[in-house]
Amino acid sequence: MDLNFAPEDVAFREQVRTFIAENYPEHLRGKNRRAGLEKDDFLAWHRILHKQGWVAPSWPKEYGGTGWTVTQKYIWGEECATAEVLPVLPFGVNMLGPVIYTFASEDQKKHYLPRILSGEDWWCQGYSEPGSGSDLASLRTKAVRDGDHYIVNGSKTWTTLAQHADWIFCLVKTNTEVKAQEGISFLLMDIKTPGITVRPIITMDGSHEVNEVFLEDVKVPVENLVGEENKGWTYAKFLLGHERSGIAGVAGSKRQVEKLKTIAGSERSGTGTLMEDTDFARKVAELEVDLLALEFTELRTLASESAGKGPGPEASLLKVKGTEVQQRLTDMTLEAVGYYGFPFVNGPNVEGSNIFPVGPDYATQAGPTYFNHRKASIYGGSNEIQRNIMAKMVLGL
Amino acid sequence: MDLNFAPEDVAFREQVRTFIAENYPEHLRGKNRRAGLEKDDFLAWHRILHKQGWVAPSWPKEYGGTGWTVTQKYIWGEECATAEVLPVLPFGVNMLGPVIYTFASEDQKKHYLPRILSGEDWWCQGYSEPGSGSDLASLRTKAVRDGDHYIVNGSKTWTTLAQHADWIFCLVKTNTEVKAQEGISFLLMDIKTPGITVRPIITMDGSHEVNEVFLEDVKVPVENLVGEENKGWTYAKFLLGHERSGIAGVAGSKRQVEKLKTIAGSERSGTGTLMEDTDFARKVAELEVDLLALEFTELRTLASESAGKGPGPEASLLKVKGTEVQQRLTDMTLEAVGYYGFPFVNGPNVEGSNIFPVGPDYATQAGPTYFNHRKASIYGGSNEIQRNIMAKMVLGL
Amino acid sequence: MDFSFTEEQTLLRNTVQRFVQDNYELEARQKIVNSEEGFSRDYWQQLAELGLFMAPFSEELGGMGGSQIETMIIMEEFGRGLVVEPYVPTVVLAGGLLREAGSQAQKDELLPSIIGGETIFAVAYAEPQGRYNLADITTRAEKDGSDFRLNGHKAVVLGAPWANKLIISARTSGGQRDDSGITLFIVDKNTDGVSSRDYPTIDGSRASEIILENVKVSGDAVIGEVDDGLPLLSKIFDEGIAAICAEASGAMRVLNDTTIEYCKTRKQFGMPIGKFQVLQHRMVDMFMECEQSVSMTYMVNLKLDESDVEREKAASAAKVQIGKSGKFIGQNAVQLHGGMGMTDELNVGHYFKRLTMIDTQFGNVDHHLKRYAALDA
Amino acid sequence: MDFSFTEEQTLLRNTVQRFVQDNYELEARQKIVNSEEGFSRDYWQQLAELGLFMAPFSEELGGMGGSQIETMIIMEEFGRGLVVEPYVPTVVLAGGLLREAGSQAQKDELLPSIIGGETIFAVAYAEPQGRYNLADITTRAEKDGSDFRLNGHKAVVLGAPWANKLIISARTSGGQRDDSGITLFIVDKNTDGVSSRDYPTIDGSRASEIILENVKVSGDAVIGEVDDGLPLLSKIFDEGIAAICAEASGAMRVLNDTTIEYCKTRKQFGMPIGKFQVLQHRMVDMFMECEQSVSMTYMVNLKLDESDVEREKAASAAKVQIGKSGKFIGQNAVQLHGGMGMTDELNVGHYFKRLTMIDTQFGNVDHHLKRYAALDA
Repeated sequence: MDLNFAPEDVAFREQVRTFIAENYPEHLRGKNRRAGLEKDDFLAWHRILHKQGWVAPSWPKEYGGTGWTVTQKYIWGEECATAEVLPVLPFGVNMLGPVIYTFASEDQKKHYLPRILSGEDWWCQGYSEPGSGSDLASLRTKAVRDGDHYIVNGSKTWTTLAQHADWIFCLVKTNTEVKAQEGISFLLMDIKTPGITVRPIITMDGSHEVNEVFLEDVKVPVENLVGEENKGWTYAKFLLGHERSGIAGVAGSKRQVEKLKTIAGSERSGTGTLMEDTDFARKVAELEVDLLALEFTELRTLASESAGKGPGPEASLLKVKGTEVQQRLTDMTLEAVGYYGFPFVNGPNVEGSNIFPVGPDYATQAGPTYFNHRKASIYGGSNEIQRNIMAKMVLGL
Repeated sequence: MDLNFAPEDVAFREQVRTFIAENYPEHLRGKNRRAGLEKDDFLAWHRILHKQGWVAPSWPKEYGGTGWTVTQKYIWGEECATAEVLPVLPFGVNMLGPVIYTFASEDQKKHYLPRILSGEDWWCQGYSEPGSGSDLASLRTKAVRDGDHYIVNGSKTWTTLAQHADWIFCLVKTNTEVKAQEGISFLLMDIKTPGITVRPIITMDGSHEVNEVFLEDVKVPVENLVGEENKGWTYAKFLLGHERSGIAGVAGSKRQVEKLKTIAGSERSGTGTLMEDTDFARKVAELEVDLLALEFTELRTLASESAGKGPGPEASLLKVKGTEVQQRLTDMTLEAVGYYGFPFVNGPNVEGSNIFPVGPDYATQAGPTYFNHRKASIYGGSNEIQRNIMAKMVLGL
Repeated sequence: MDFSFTEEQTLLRNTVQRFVQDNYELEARQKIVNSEEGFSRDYWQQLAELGLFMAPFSEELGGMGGSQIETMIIMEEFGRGLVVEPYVPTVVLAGGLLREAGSQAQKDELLPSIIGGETIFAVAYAEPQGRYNLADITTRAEKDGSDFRLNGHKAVVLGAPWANKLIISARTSGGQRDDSGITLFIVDKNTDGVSSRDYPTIDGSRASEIILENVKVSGDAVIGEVDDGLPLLSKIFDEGIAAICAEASGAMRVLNDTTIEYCKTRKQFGMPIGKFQVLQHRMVDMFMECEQSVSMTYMVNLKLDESDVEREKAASAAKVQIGKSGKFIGQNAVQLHGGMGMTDELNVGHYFKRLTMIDTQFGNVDHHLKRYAALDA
Repeated sequence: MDFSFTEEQTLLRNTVQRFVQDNYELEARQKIVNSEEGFSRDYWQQLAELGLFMAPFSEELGGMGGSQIETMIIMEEFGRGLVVEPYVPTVVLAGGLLREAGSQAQKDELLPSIIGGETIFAVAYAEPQGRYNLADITTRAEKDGSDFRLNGHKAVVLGAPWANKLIISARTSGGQRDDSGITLFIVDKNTDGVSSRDYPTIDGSRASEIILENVKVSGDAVIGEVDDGLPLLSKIFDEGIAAICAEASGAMRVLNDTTIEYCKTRKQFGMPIGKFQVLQHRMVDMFMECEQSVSMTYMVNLKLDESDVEREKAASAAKVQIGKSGKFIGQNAVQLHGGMGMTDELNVGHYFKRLTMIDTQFGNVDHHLKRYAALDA
């Protein structure tokens, strides 16, 4: 047992840290997804990483991956979170990519993978439907074969950033006669295909991150089918189980703890600062303790991954505890800013925007961020579902 | 809406307070059930109350009740808890009594009720069995009719204070052909009947409060059947639903809060007392707030009872919140005494016993009391069962 | 000991209930919230005509002889509808200050116009540095003949964009956090030197930063005694707490009902999600939190006229309960609604946001736990 | 970055595991606990012979070249078996103090007899007034020629009834809570003036109140420097914390396994109670608490040789985690076992009681949260 990183890993950390410092676009520093970004803002860092060959660390080297070790990937994730870079959008790189290189035809691989890497195609995910949230297999969007095409009808929801997307990958029902999981196929669609409309969903923080996507008699060429017809559920499950690393968000939360402490150090409480308030300091300490435990749990998972054991259902633990910490952080940040959490300054409501904030800069986003983060325990398999998984898969109940 | 008690209720409170002060036996003051009491200690107050006619406030006046209003009964409960009198044992007065005067024959009423009131018969409860805890209806003790007798075989467990009992009332299976609830009967047995043996169960606090009762070919006269054969489940449910008042234990918990504050005021922490420690003070305040809410929830229930609405499934709320508060109190008391919670001085381990305590007097029982109170969320319908009840009966889920 | 309502009180509740049902369905509410002004002057006038603003005042003050219980009833129903109109700042806070300590002239002039719906008040007590401490005041009021000159910055003044009159706490003597030396002034919002930056709040209401530059105020505008405003402000604050506790109780009930209803109909894995035991127990916990909050709401509203210490303890205890329960119920209502709970399209998020703000309004859980512990020591 | 164990460490674990399995089944354990002496001298000797007491010491000290990781392994397994023999006071605390600051003569005399199982130590750091503050010392040690005279009352000295030697913290200078002025003495338990009141503890161990009346101790008995015992004690304390964190992890694993097993077999309402979703999620939460505790146990044991601040933060963080998790797991293991969990007949209650005591031992959650926050500021 040893806590120290190997010298080559230390050198690697130095290398990526320098790279980020020197290459991350100045105008994006400190911004997050909800900062009213343009499409090009989202892609700027993606393109830089593509040039460097670092856009898809999780991919096999032959398809354009980095060939990094588990530890290196972990370090990369940590450094990105610490530097608060906008993460590369996961829909193409982390979700679709692995499905393509694992299950798709050679032609599809040749066509789609490079375009994902370069950022030429912006993908979005068509999984959830209004009627099927946690129960994904109960979907109702239908694709009916008609010559060289499928005719698709239905709707998808919670489609993140679909407003910028070029393509959407969808789960569709191609056989309604068999039980839920068996009649599902995995289909790729150009989002400009007639019959596809994207309707914004405004969430309670006032932001437009997600959408509903309506599919009305959409004609999709059969060559856009990935793998075999009616085998889509296998690919979907593969995708959901894939690339859980970083799911705990430890490095990001550590960064947020520092920010919270800075805020609490500036806020007054009585004759001192809020950080000097014993109640608040205690809550911060409790949070740090939980985060430290989570960090070491993640490191233990990492160690067993390095030893060749794939990430098992223990990943659910990282998701649950990780999101709980993230949510508490937004909660405590809102608490820290006091009455200045009330103002809701609309528009591209961010630090550094041209709208003059009410109260301190750091207070502007406290409320919306708190509201927005309620999704963390809902999306990606709600925390209740994660507990079901652990009960079954880990505890054998 | 008005928080003040009516003048007649104020006078009543004065009357009962004086009565308790003047009549409660000196040698029992401050003692609780686990204080190594003799049978006569348990009965001393019962006998005094019997003389006064106050032993069974919940009974109808015709059978020996007090005729008090709901508010008066509440005041009585409060005053008893505040004075920390040993409660009258509930098995005869609160459990069996109402079943007898509601369902039993005139002969049975005439025979049993006065003996309960006088304390001549000490009753214990034969409900739970080793195999059936929360699932009471799944009991397996059988009674087979044989002429003028039932022959009873089986066993009962968690039988509180059976070591002192003269009689036991039991649920037994008289018909095994029908579904669980339908073949149950309610039987009274003299505990000295051959075939009945009582085995002590020592709980983790080292005390002997509960027992297992074995029934081997026990001959019980048919006249000891209450009500109709195979209708016992009805009586059992009636009993469980009856007399929930005081279930929240508010007055007792208030008394314990005062004690806790006294302890924390004596304990040192740094340069001050533990009560001056902000963390501890905060926890005490949180507890007091929860208790205050519970008190007013109970008062609201009381008001609707006074208005003629029986105590509904909301009683489950009082049980859950009440026991949670009680458990937290024992937890914080143990925390307050620090290292002096470690010593375990066996025997009649109480304040005032002749064993010299290690550390402060008030520390002696902190550990055992904490351990013992874990039962509060298990017995009387576990808090999980109470939540099931509320989900079904109150929320309609 | 009596927890029942009088016939008049039940009538009052029915009146408010009907108003809210008829006029404050989510779509209508959002239309008001997103309008230029952010509230409805028309509704405000209707509420006045329904007699709601006179309900808590004694008959000699032109009211209906009611008390805080009437306010509690009104606020519960407002909470059920997420009503944004400024009843609390105008009727509860300003009305309460005038009732407690207004001069006869002030009462004669202002109470009828509050009751009639003509005057809207906002009360400016907070300052950027002060957090929840009412005594942490740097705004100065300097004597200028028989007048005062006010300078300072009052922060997050709820309802100020709608108000024509402000009540401002300012320091007439003493140091920054001294209890004495604080005076309350009635200031016309259009007085020279009063400027404001108005903005929406996260729960769909409006507030302002108020900047006072050499604002001239007559000595007649002082409420109560010079230098002695704090105890007064403190009492009215507790009445404000009692009012928003009632509002929160109403909001929690709706959230719980909505969530139960949703879980009964929403199906996943072939059955209503309300059949899953974990969600059932969650809703039971939400139910218990709500009941405890209602109890505490009754408690505080019944104890407002007790001694200062008893009143303050009651207010802090209730605020702690409401803060915790509101957060628990709000967060879980969103969670149980899943993705739908995150959208602006259902009412869930709106109730959650209002409950979130109530947790902070008049001081949060930590503040009131500390206050309670200090009073209790 | 490496979380794997060496082959030797795995062998060590197997050895301890086998000993515990063969000798420490609940009935056997209770027989030991309820015996006159309350522990087994025979087992103690066996443990010595298995080499457990030499495991954490370097080769030059007569050990096997191990470190705190070896102690961690041993304590995890002891935790699984609820072993009561005084490994922590003797090997971890006393052994650690000698290793860190013992004179050559002390090391030569005492370490072999610790390793061989002949000498049992107890460390008397607590006093009735001091709570968890190691510096809150009123026991005085006054210079008397080259000797010292000790007077005072040391409280709740764990394992003292079994010890032949004590290590005592006493004040040689300074005021009651001063950091400097504390000196550590090795005292033979049968020295004139040492008296003790022995008693069982709630978790089945033994402890004593130690009264010192004019106890004469030679200057050679001082560990480290006069007046400078606190930093030393503080470091060894953190090692003690690391050790009982491992013990707690072992105990939690057993409690979780036992509970899961029980819920799979115990039937109510026609099915195993482990099928009820609420209980499933409870056990998942218990599982997560246990995993987090194991992680923190690794963390603290790996950080014991870092700077004082880092070590102290690590120890406090781990102790907070173990305290909370132990309480959660212990309480819920009892709850899920229902009535059976309340009895002394199953192992559940015994683990719960040990975890309860661990929460307090070396300072409780509140104490360590405060210490962490102070170090972190």
